[in-house]
Amino acid sequence: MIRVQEHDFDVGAELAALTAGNHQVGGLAVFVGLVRDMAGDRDIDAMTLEHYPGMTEKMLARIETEANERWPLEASLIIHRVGRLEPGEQIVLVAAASAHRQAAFDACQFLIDWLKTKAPFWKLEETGQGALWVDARDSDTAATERWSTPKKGAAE
Amino acid sequence: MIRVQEHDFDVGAELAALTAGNHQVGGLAVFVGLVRDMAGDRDIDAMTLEHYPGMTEKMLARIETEANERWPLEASLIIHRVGRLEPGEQIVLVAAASAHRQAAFDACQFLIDWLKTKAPFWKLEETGQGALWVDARDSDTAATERWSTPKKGAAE
Amino acid sequence: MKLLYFAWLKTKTGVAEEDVAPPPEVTTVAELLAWLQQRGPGHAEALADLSALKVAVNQEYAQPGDPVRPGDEVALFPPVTGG
Amino acid sequence: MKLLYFAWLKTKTGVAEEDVAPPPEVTTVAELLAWLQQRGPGHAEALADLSALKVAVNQEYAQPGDPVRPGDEVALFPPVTGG
Repeated sequence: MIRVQEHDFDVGAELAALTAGNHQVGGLAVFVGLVRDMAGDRDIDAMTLEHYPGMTEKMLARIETEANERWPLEASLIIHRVGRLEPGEQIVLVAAASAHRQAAFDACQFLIDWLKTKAPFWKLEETGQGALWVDARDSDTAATERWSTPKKGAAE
Repeated sequence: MIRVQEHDFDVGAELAALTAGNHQVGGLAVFVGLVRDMAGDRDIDAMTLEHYPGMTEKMLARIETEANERWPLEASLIIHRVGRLEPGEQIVLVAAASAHRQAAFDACQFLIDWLKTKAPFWKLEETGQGALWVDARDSDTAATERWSTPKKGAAE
Repeated sequence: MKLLYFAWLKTKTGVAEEDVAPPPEVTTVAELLAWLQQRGPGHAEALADLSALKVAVNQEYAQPGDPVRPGDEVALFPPVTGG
Repeated sequence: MKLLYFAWLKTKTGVAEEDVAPPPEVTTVAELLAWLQQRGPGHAEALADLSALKVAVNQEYAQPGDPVRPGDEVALFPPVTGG
């Protein structure tokens, strides 16, 4: 399941709904991304998340499908917020449930790694020096590349 | 923080408390272990988790300390239940919060891998064929060994 | 052809969205970008460094040699930074 | 010396906890285990395969050559299966 939304999400309720009634789930791996109040040496007052409506949902759905093809998942979830967020607020929730924990962990990491390099979101930080578009990080590209295989990728 | 308890835990409330007010946290990685209704080809009606009071807490605290020495964590949490649990119930919650997601993920995996091979818990499964003590899995030992370093380990 | 600009591409071009009709010899992503660089000073600045640019045609990532046609939705944006 | 048995060690010995006073020549974990194998049929069965056994002395994992002393708390259990 994927969702793009402005409002916050309730991690406990989302995870409970994800595995409710499915007694094949032995492990649930989850990642929550939060807004930090610093980036490098810049103080962050807030950030605004822009996205490409339509393509975002398409890419997230494809990333989720790819994870389900690579690992035997019982359930998966991606929720990403857009709009203005302040430090401490939740940005993204990804979760993968499987019979076994390694599949859950690997799929969860894959989901967030691919999301970070393939899903069309952009962060605009409000700092003391004005508003700055965040640069893509080489480490995110590297994190994604570890999942590449000779087979056809899910995106780009 | 570590806790061993009979009663269930509220994942959402635990995670919210873990990162509350800490705006240095950029990523929170979480693992929840659940009781499955099957193990191999056996149907599981329920399981009972036994532990070694005193040593359990000591080992969990040491595993948590070790994770905090290896990764720059803002917060960490291990909650493990004991007593009788039915399929679908939550067994364990581990969480690691860090400025960056890879540290959070690695620490979270480390916590659950080490817990599974070092913390004195034992599972007794109630099956159609009677009560069976669960055998330790070689894959868990292998999962732990990837974290071993020449330096002195936290346990055993 | 509908063009969409995101993040600093939008700031620099000054538009979020525009309808354009490139000449018929513009048939690929690379040719479209070269044509857009001539569209005005804002576009020239936004498109100065093509290595920093991602392009999606009809909501699919596209490479310089990929075709563009009248009626396509073409989006220009920097590398993504969500999550 | 206080002995604790967990999981199937407890089932097979029939006791969760017992106080024992091994002879003075029992000074290591290995010697304690050998002495316990003679303690009765339940103990003999529980301790038949020492390779399947973990030992903690005063709540720390111990190896066969590690010392045991009067007053120690010694726990015997199978490999752990929590999480």
